Amino acid sequence: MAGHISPLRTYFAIFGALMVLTTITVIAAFTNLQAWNFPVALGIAITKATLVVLFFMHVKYSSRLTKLICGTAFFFLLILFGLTLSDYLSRGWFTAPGGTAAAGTRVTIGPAPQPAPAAEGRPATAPER
Amino acid sequence: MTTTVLPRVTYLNVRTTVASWLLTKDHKRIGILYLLVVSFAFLLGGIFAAGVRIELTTPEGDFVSADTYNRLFTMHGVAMVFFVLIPAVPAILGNFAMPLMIGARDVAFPKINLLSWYVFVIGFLFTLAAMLFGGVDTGWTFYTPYSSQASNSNVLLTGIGVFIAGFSSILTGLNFMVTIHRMRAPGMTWFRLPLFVWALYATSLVQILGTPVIAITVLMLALERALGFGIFDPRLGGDPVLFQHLFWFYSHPAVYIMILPPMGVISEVLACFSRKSIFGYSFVAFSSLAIAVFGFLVWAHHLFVAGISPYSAMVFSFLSFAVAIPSAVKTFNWAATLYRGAIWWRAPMIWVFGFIGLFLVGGLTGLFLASLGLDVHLHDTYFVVAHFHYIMVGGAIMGYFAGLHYWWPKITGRMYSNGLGTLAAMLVFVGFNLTFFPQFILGYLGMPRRYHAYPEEFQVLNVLSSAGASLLGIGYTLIACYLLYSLWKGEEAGANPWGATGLEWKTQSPPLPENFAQTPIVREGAYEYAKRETKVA
Amino acid sequence: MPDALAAHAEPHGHAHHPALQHHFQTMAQQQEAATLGMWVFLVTEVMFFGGLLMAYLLYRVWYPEAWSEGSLELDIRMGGFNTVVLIGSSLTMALAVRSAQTGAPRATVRWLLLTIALGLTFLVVKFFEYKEKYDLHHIPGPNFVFEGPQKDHLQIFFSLYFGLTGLHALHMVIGVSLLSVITWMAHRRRFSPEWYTPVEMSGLYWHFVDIVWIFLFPLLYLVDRAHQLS
Amino acid sequence: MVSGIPLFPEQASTLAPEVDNLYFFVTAVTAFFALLVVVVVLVFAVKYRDRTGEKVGAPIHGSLPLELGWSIIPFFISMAIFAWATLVFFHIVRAPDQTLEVYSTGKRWMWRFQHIDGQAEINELHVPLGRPIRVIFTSEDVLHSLYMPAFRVKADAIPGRYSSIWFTPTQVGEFHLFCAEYCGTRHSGMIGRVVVMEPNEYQAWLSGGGSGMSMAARGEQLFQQLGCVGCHLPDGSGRGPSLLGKYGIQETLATGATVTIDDTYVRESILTPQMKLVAGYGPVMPTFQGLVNEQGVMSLIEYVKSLPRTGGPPAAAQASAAGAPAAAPAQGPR
Ligand code: HEA
Ligand code: HEA
Ligand code: HEC
Ligand code: CUA
Ligand SMILES: [Cu+2]
Repeated sequence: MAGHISPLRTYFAIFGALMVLTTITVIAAFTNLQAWNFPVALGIAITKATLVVLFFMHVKYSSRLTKLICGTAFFFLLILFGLTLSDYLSRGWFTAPGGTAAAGTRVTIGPAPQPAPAAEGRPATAPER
Repeated sequence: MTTTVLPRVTYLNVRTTVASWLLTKDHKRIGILYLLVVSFAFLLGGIFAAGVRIELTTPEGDFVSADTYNRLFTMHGVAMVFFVLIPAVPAILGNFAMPLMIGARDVAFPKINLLSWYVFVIGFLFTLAAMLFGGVDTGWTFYTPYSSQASNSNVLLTGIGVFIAGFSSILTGLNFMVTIHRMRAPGMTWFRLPLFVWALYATSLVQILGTPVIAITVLMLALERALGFGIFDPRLGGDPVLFQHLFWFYSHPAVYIMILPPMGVISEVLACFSRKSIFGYSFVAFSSLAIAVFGFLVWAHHLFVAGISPYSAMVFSFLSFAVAIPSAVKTFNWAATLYRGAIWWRAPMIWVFGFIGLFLVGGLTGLFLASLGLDVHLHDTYFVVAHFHYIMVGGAIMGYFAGLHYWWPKITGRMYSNGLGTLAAMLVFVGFNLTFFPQFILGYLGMPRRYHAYPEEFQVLNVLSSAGASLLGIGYTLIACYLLYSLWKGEEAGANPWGATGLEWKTQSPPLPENFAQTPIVREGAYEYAKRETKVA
Repeated sequence: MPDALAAHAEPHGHAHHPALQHHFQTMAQQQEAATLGMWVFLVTEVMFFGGLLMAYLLYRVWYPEAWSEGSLELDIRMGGFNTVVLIGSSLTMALAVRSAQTGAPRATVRWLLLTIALGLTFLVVKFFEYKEKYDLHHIPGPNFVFEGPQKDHLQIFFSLYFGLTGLHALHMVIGVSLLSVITWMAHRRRFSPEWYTPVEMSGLYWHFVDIVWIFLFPLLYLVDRAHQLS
Repeated sequence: MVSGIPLFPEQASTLAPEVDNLYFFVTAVTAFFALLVVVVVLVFAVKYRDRTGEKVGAPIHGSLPLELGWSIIPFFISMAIFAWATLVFFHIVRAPDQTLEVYSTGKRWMWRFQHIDGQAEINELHVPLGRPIRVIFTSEDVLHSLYMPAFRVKADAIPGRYSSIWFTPTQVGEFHLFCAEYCGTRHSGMIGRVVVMEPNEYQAWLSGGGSGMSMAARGEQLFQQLGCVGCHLPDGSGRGPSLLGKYGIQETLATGATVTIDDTYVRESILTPQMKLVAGYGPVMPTFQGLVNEQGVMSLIEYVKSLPRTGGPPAAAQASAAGAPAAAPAQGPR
């Protein structure tokens, strides 16, 4: 059975790189990068994951099919996130003349926190679990 | 080539103990195991449907109480969707026929195949338990916060059942995908594959990518209901609509899990009984893949009035129209296949004709619902109910029966009565239209779905619908009768009673335990009828 | 298919590997099927976590304050330590596979045992983290306690924290059990350079679990620490 | 057809004909395709029937032009449907500027409607003919959906936020009002009627019943009772910002983001005030959760809406535009 055999060096190098990246991501988290904290953290995580996938999981040396499958997983995950957020992030755009949102739209988007209030002082709505 | 005497050793009689069935790793036997459970679920779902239709013959809610009614349609939907239609074609017919069709000795992971049946049964048992201990009343869609906070029925138990059954679907999909990739006989290239196999491949893609999401969603719902997590709880600032997004991310593609395999069946049967290659083979093959992939882009068309952003609604509406195109391609190719064929009107073919007519109506009314301006009015009315029954009962169930009638001689080695098969198909067709066509009118009139009682002016149409349902019930019962009868008194079918191409017809009926005496080598495409004299055994 | 001639395909011809199952033609076919199956399974796992991550993403966008507050409640030292442990276990796992490939059963067993040990370490640390949350009544539900205006949103944060890490921990538990079986098999010298598929498959699984944590750590522990400090 | 079987719903709003025209168009298009395929299939099936089962069909494998044709033509046709349907949809969701507003809450299993002039009704909604009406609603428990088939409008009621529908009735009479989102046991009982009246009858009806206090007035009363008035001084010198003329404008938050002050925002400000702080103010406003119910919140919103841009007493709600008896003129905060 002919699987690819990587030299030991590769494994230790990748491990080293992962450790370095972990350190960087912690440092980055404690540094104020304005809006960039989240993208940076995510970018580093993606890099780390890619290293693991390519070298520890041998995808670099695997068939096109295996590569395709990895890509597929990522692609459909993006569809799930992207299209769902297309709803949430565009809810604020729609404002009827007169300044009021219609058709059940939430009003704001972006960095603003979005509390959804819950009225307690309402009659008889105790959930019957 | 053909044997007229029932073969000595078949997969059915190599071993006959109960244990040999319950521990079998033979894909053909597992197909039959599925057949048993799914038929039972269908009967159950049908009984619930009968309850629904009886209640709706009168405007007042006088046959059952409102709570019972809500449980009836919920359990009807749950049984029919998760335990009938999702497994019906892939797990019964796919399991039986697909390895034969690609010339394999079995699926890639026979133990996992058996495991997935057990998982399915366990899921079903949980759901059955939920039904026995009082049922569920959330609708098959389990919308929060009703399901997480308000309902006092067995949501948890049903949720667990659906969760578990989901894994069965995932495992089947995984198994089929690997099988199709790795187990094809020598010479069986991708473009020589029968279209049913293509359809199953596309289906397994959806099962693999979609089903895990419903599993986790149901899990979140369970955590919320049982432990008070707050992910969808509006009182904490959670968004109940998020549940709908996640639910439909799976459940819309799931409707393609339900329709793609029957579409594959249609391609097989149509080619066989027109004695022709399918028109535009590669277009039909790729349209399956296109449906599977684009099917993931349209889910929020179930949420047009649920409070999503109108701009997002616009995108999803657009994509919903786009996903109709591959279905259109398939339909037109089927019609074109008949052109200059030698069309042999046997029972399976009659089911195919029924499928085409009803799927067409169902699919085209999907366009009404995908139209934003119309969906505001039509959403959650009987128009939607009619739409999906046209596709799921008229389309998918008809397709399933087409396939069952087509492969029945291969599965059992026996023929059923062609006349009764034709009659049943026609009964079901007529009964079906009588049941569900009035519901389009009701829907446009504005009758909301999931209504236990309704305003009086809707009664006449509802009575028509209930009348049709009884006809439908008779039709289905008839099938059960003559198929069961054939087991016992049916003529011997021979290896290839339809004169079909395809490897599954090359081996004896019922097939050998190991499928083929020798591994077949494939030298040509799937539907090369023209090259040979068809001989009917 | 009229010309579906019988292949030669002497399936049970010459001696073949004892691990070859009867429905496969060759070891290569069986091996490829297993690898493909494992990858496809990992795809389903990705989508499985995907649902929870979607919820995470939405509420992070909606409730950034609650998210940074919740993140501060988590113990970054334990989380960081666990990250190192888990990445280390990925390394030992990779080395175990390599030993199996090169036909070094003793080394295989050693690396596998080390991997299991690291996995268990992770779980123990996780246990203490959970215990701390339990003591602080940070378990979502009716008994959830948190002071401050963001209480409700923090409950959502903790729901997702427990959902994500709990599911991850469950995968770890499954992984450790899987590795125990593999170790035992390796100990019995069941693997050889011709056939080490189970080692490789559990390796893939283990690395996947590691990757999940690679994302969970920054997503849960490192939200916005900087802004809160200032 | 047999008389007595309704086949088509009444058209009772300006939106109804729009929706129906679209419906006829889509019906025509789809009927064309359905017939086309059915006829083709039947003709071929009969014409090429082979009773023996022993012949073979012609060796035809496909045709690229045909494939392209029947993918592209349906695509463009469906794009036409899409475009038209989207236009109609935006008419349905985008309310015109001057609407008569009615507030509503759904809860299992009834609809409560609150007119800004103070009348409240249950499972019945009275509206005048020919005026654009906007119903703003929410749910107190689970999802519901407010559906008036004769007007072709529907929207889900979602706990924790406001949805709205609008319509201009074009026909006097009584029409169905349904709950269209499954909500439990008496979902099918959560129905009622919309009564469209001639404007003068509507006036008479308005003055006939009710508490006699407009929503804005009731809101003002609450504003006093709950002590809002102590902080929200009209000149902005209080601990909270002045609310005069605030409704409908953009507000900058402490986080730097901006929000439009609308129904949902005001509601959030009352129930979870700490969540979104106005720039320049501390988190001092207490929550009024539990102290004021859904109707109260709606009244307060209506009151905030009625506050004029400049000092002076607020214009007596939009109700006067309906020719309604002027609501007890609500006073601005002292
Ligand atoms: C097997 C199941 C199945 C299938 C295949 C489909 C297929 C389609 N469905 Fe359906 N649908 C359901 C099952 C299914 N649906 C169910 C169960 C629900 C309700 C769930 C619930 O709420 O309980 C539902 C609900 C539903 C809705 C939401 C309605 C609402 O709740 O408001 C919408 C909206 O867009 C929709 C659209 C479509 C479309 C566009 C297709 C398309 O894929 C159809 C494509 C087919 C064709 C178009 C026909 C063939 C084409 C031609 C002959 C050529 C001519 C074509 C053109 C001119 C474009 N469906
Ligand atoms: C595969 C899916 C499927 C199938 C096959 C059916 C089949 C039928 N359905 Fe169902 N239906 C749904 C899926 C399906 N339905 C879903 C998803 C919903 C939505 C639920 C919800 O709102 O949550 C729904 C809802 C629904 C409603 C709306 C309820 C409401 O909103 O209030 C109605 C009303 O008429 C209805 C009727 C019927 C009828 C008359 C049949 C008939 O076709 C049934 C006929 C069958 C029989 C009568 C069984 C008899 C069969 C035998 C005796 C043969 C035995 C065979 C063997 C043993 C081999 N269904
Ligand atoms: C203790 C003082 C206090 C009381 C009492 C109070 N508020 Fe406030 N209110 C504030 C402060 C301070 C702000 C600005 C900071 C914020 O948004 O919370 C504010 C903000 C608001 C806003 C948002 C205004 C804008 O410009 O965005 C509204 C609307 C509002 N309050 C309504 C009310 C209502 C209605 C009541 C009574 C039910 C009330 N307030 C009671 C102090 C108070
Ligand atoms: Cu309220 Cu249905
Ligand atoms: Cu859909």
